[in-house]
Amino acid sequence: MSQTEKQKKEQKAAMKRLRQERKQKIKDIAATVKTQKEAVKAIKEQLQNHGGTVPQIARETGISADKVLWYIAALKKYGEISEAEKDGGYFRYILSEGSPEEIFNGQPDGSQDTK
Amino acid sequence: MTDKKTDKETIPAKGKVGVYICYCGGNISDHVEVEKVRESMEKIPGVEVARTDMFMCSDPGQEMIMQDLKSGTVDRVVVASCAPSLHETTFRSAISRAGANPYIYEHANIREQVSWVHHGDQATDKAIRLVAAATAKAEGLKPLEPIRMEARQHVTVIGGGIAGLRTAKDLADCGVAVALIEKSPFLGGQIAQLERLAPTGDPAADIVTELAGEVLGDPGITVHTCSLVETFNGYVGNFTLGVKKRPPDTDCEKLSSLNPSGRTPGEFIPFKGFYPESVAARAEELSIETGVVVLATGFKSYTPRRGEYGYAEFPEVITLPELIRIMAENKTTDNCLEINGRQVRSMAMIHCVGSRQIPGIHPEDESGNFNEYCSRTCCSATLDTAGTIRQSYPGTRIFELYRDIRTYGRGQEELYEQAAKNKVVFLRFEADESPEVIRSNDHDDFPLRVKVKDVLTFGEEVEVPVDLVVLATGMEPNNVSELVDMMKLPVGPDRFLLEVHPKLRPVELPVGGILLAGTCQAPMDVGEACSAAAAAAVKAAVLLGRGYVELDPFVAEVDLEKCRGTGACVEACLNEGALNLVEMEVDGEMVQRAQVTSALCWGCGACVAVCSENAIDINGWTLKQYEAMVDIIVADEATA
Amino acid sequence: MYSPRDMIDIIAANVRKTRNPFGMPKFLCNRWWQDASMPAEGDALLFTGLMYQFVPYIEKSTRYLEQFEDTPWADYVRYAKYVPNYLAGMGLALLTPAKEKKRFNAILQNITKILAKSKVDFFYRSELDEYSGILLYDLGDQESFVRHAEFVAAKLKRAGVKTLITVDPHTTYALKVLYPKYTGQSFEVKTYFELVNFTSNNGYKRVTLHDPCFYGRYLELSDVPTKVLANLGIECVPVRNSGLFTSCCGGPAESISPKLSKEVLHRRTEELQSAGAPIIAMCPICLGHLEKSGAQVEDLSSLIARCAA
Amino acid sequence: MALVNPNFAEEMERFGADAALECFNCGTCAAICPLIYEHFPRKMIRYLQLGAKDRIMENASELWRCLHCGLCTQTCPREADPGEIILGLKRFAVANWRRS
Amino acid sequence: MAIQGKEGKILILATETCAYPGADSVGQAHSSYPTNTYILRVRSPVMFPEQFYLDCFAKGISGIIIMSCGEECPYEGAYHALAKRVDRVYQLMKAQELDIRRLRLTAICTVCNRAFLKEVNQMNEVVGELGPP
Amino acid sequence: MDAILELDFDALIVGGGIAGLQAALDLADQDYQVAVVEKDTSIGGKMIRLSKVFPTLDCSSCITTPKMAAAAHHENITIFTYCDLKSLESEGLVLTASITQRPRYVNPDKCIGCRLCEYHCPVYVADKEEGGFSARKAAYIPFSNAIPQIALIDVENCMLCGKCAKVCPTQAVDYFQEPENFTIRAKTAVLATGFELTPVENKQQYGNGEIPNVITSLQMERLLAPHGPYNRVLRPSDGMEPDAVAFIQCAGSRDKSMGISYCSRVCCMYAIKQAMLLSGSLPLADITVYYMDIRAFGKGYEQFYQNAKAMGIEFVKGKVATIDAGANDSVTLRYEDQNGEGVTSANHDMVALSLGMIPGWNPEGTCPVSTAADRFIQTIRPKIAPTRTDMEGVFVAGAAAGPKDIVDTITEAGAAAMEAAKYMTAMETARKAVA
Repeated sequence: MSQTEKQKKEQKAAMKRLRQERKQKIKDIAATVKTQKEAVKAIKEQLQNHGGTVPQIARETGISADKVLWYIAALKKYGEISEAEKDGGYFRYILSEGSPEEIFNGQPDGSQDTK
Repeated sequence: MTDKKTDKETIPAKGKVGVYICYCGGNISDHVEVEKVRESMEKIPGVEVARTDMFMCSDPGQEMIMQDLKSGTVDRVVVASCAPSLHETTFRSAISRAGANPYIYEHANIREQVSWVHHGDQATDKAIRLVAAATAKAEGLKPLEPIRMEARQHVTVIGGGIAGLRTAKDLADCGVAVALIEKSPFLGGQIAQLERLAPTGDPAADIVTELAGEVLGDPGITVHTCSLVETFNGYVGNFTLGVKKRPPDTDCEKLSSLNPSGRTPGEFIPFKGFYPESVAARAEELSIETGVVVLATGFKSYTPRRGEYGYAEFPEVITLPELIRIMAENKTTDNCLEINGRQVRSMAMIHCVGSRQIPGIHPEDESGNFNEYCSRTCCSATLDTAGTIRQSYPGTRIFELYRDIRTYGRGQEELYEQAAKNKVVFLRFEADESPEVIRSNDHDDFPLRVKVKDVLTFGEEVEVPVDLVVLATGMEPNNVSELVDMMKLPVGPDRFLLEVHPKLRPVELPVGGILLAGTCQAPMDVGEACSAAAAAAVKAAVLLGRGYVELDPFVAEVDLEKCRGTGACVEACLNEGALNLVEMEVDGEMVQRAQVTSALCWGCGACVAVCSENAIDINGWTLKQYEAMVDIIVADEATA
Repeated sequence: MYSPRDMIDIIAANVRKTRNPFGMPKFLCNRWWQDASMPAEGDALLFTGLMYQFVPYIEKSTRYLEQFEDTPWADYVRYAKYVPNYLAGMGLALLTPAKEKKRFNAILQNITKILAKSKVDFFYRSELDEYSGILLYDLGDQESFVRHAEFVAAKLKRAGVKTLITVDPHTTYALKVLYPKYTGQSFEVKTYFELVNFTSNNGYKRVTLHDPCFYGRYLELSDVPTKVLANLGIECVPVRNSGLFTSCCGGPAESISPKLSKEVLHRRTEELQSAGAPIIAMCPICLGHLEKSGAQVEDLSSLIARCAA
Repeated sequence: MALVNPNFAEEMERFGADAALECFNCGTCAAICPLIYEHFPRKMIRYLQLGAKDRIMENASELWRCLHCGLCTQTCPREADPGEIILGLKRFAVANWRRS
Repeated sequence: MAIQGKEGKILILATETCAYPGADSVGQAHSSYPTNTYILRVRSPVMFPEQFYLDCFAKGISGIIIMSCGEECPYEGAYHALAKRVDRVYQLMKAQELDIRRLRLTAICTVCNRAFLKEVNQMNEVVGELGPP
Repeated sequence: MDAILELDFDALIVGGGIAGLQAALDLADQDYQVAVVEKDTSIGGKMIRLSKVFPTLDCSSCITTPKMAAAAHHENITIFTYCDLKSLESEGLVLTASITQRPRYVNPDKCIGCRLCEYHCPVYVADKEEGGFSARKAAYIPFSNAIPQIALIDVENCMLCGKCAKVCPTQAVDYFQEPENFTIRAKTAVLATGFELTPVENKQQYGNGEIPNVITSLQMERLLAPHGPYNRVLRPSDGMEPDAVAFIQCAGSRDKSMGISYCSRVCCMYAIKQAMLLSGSLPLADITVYYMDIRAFGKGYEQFYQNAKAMGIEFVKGKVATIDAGANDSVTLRYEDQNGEGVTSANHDMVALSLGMIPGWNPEGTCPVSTAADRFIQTIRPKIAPTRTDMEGVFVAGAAAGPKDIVDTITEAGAAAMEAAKYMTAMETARKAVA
């Protein structure tokens, strides 16, 4: 038991060292992630009620249209957004029904090992 | 579930099924209540055990299955996990390692097709039904063995051109015995009609001499010139070819004019080919037992119609192959090229003659055919010839009339550029506005004029005064209709032989054991033909390498007790020869019954659908199994 | 469009007679050096090729030509060679405002300041400073060009000149590339900005460089001014077409078709202005021409000279 | 159009335009030319390739549209040096006029 | 929350070379579709006789989608034989007064996610409209 | 330092694209032991990234995955992905390859491809597999049909938050992985190192890749793929469904001004194919192909081209000289209309550059095999034995020896396998003769 605890401790210390080594990079990425989270939140808020097209969302959120499309493509890939009907030359996007929140937030249940 | 019970009675080997359900570390278990699935499976009669694991594909997971097999607890296995494409082979090989037959296995896909697309109770319900259905199918599984057929370590190559020679030599180098059958008295095929190969400039004679020499020097290769295949029987690994050996009359004439007695076997005769052996005085017939047949029947050069660009009307209009030959036979050191005794101060070369024909624009040939394809090699050949002429005979001006210059290959764009540097003038025409070759006025200095609406000159009509017009003729497949009928070869709309799939199986024909090499398949240059020939050789080597051919066991099987010999299945069969009616004795009576030739059966099931007696089925994928699965799907209770 | 044949004849005749394309005596147009004090002996000859000096006259004559292009009057231009006072020579010289001449003279004076600040051992002698003949070459009058070039090259050789410092791209190209090819005489040719050898940081923060075709493409020199300016703390904003792919300003077309040249000018100025920084020219033709668009344009030498101060 | 004259291209070498036949008529020079004028300069190059001397002389004035900016030569995918060909044609035209 | 399937079960016969991996691709993209869909892997749907389809409807299957390889079928001639058979099934369905929209022949490739979903949703609408057979 | 792992095989295949896989299969089926070394995270090469293939228009994934799976499951084939070839040299009759396994930061033996790490990773990164049009995570599985389906962590974009390690059901995440070197010894090798697209930066007049809605041909493939970034064709600047799309041929070939004088052989056909697919998904859109010569030379290609014309796709003869940004995110082209009035411009909503091929690998400093002036690997007998290089026992297949379409690549891969098999047979015969 103490052996594994010791390993855990060592592991933690090694992780700390690694984080220290990459400090600057981690800082930069964290800043990017913050922007991304804000953008995703803004886009999703726009979609919350009635959905919208890329130019509409870009106008409302102030995020450039190409970036909005990029986030939508990504969120669509992870099942959070779906495409709705066409509106002029553009498609509208809406939040997915039954957005697979659990996939993203749920923890895998590792306790059910039945062997 | 009464239906299922009846089914069971008809299946002799009643299975003891083991069901193994995977959590996939939450991937499945987050949406499907795996334990509930297990409980449901345990209730199904015939299911001996149902177990779960965090990762069934892991070593402990596989070990669990193997233990149950080894202990005799189960003799059918169902794994419910991810898509079969990922782990079906994993579990089959685990079953083999446990000493069981790998085909007693059925896979239920509850990740990609359940937990990743459905959520909540319904996901679990669907998983239960799918696993139960797989179980129902598994009960009907029986052990299968791959179909193994002895294969003769022998390949027959039909065609002694560059592709045939390449295939023969490659296979011989791998230790496979080869018979090479060539209908003419010469080896080398169409390359013998060339002087040099574009764009490398290799002398054609050297290439033929080198490869033919290697082939003739190889004790593993038997060369039969003046030979034609007359009969064909058998299937992959076991073909029999009847070959008749005698030069056709025209060849006999050609030969005598060459004075064969004065020729040494092993000599290259320009514009004829490599002359390997003296020709037998009288006809001989032989039978060749072979495992694989490679077709390398090549192409022939397009012959322009009378009047096409003035061909056969004006003596000053010739084809590119004719020009090459005349140039080779009359080498001069003059400032101007000389053709048939006339100085050529100016010549036009017209591209795409007999290629890229468009219905409605170009006339069809007497059999109603169009050559809609691009012949691939003529652009380079024309540019190369033009370059050679401009360098050897600077007094000869050259005009090339083209639709698109297609110097696609390595070193070919350089040929185009070199021709331009050598001051060849290019004119471009549209398909529907082909150039016209006309006789000049009497007082004109040049005998012919070529009139063309030149796209490069803003559609203006341009006239080129010339002493000679050369037509860059394309390729047409050799007439192999006899082989096509005999061997049931598929032919494409372009009349070349048609491969199974240009990318998945580019040198194979649907007829097992028959391969394609070179220009019988499509226009190719020498390098490409050699590549295709080597690719055909490697496929032959793979087929024969083990001494036997192993095929999937998923083929049709006839239940002779039910078969009434109606022949409906034979009619429905998509691969001719795979199903036949044969005479056999049943209860002392001679009757007709269907018989499957496993080597030829694709296992598609076209026969299954048409048998009114349900007497034929596909091993591993029977109709009854599907019916059993449907029963489970429609049942009121998932596991009723 | 004017008949090129007539224009060539006028220009060739002018060069033959006066050694410059406008047919005016050199003492009239080349006067900038009189106010500058420069050594008459040294390592390298400052060779202006008179291009900056010509610009005010070109501008003047173009304005006349513009009025007549595509009018029946255009035909009269062919008689210009017989009426030297109208569009060429003395008349043109007198018609051109002194203010303009002064401005272009200042550019040359700035260049001498830059050379001095860079401690370049140079000298100037007005009698050795000749027109290069480049226009004849561009117009295809090869015969007249070679004849003139041989005259200039011989003169320089006689004076023992080995190294030339040039101030404009056309003269640079002529002396560096064409003279060796067509007269057999070679000189070491450097443009003045290749010799800038000081740093500073009191210029504009950002500028838009217009690469002249000869510097950008023919002589592949466009990275030199960029580096010089960087050393002076000035950033050059990227232009869509620059360096090897720079766009012509339309200036050289003025003598043939002022209309055409305006069209080209308009497009190029839009491209340069889109960056939003002041435009810097480094060729007298470009400078004179770009200014006509109404954009703010300054000669590279003025910018560098200001930094040198 | 009259008959082609294959000798013209060689005649032109005297005026310094020896790469005209290397042009494969892609049209880059015409489209990149700052003058944006019909088919210029490819049209002139094409006439040279075919030896349409009269066409060139008829339209000779057009040659002086060329500003000698060199962009066509820089971007020519075949390195056929269109700028130099036009300059050569200018020289040819000037020589022709002088002779007449 | 999963998308609720309308009443009635849909049987999907998916070829092992094209449509079955195509359905897996939909799974990989986590695109939900109704649960009333039962995908059976087949080598070639040409093996099913006319009666099979009729039996399925008789047993209570509300809709059948045959997801084939179309012209890319690895068995030369099978697709055409299949298409002919489906025509005959339509005739028989009409005779039994079964709405022929309950049976659909289509081609789905290994990455045809959108086409797959479209087919499933369309059949669901049909089945929803028609009710059990 | 541990002793470097040494592995023995009969044949080494460098590159796990379609050429490498076909050569590997053709050798493995003859019972040779084959190693495939692939630099990427998945095998399948460029082909698995395509939408459909010409001229049959069958789905690229559908014909690539069977070969990928066959190779991955073959008992005689061992695949090494995410590996760099450091050197390949011959010592006597043995070829020795030094290889570095780049760290995936995920233990491949433990990873089960469940993608939980990907779902939980908080960092979005532009997904180059989707032409940058969509995002993946910093912990991710390369793409849906990748083989192997094993996750990796992109350290350049990882902030070591530890989420992936926490959710991984098999404890496969290992932030401390280091590159590992190992050696493969083989009797013969096939170089199947493929191609890359001509960089867009090579042609300044085409905007250096900075003009919105000017995309590369591989990006167009992704837009057309049914499982692509938008699942349909939209223009990337704002998601509009384009009404006018142009293809610019020879955007990276036959152009000495950009240093590539050769024809890239596939661009005409892939552009025609893309145009056809586009017109299928956007039937009302105007589609234009700007070209110099249409090189539809292969089997069925010319007919394919004529079909495209018949479908209403417009073919304009002339090389586009410049590309610029137009109004409202459109793209403006300038070209000489050779049949019309001359120089003109055209506006399109989206423009695809039909880029050419450049070699995917430069052997210099790694392997003493020669390259030709075009920088592709030199073949010494291009006519009679097209896959032979000047290094004994080393053969070349596919685009590594010059631009090539898929059909020719697969055929040539078979030919290279044949040469390799012959070489090994000869070695064996010689060995027996000595013994």
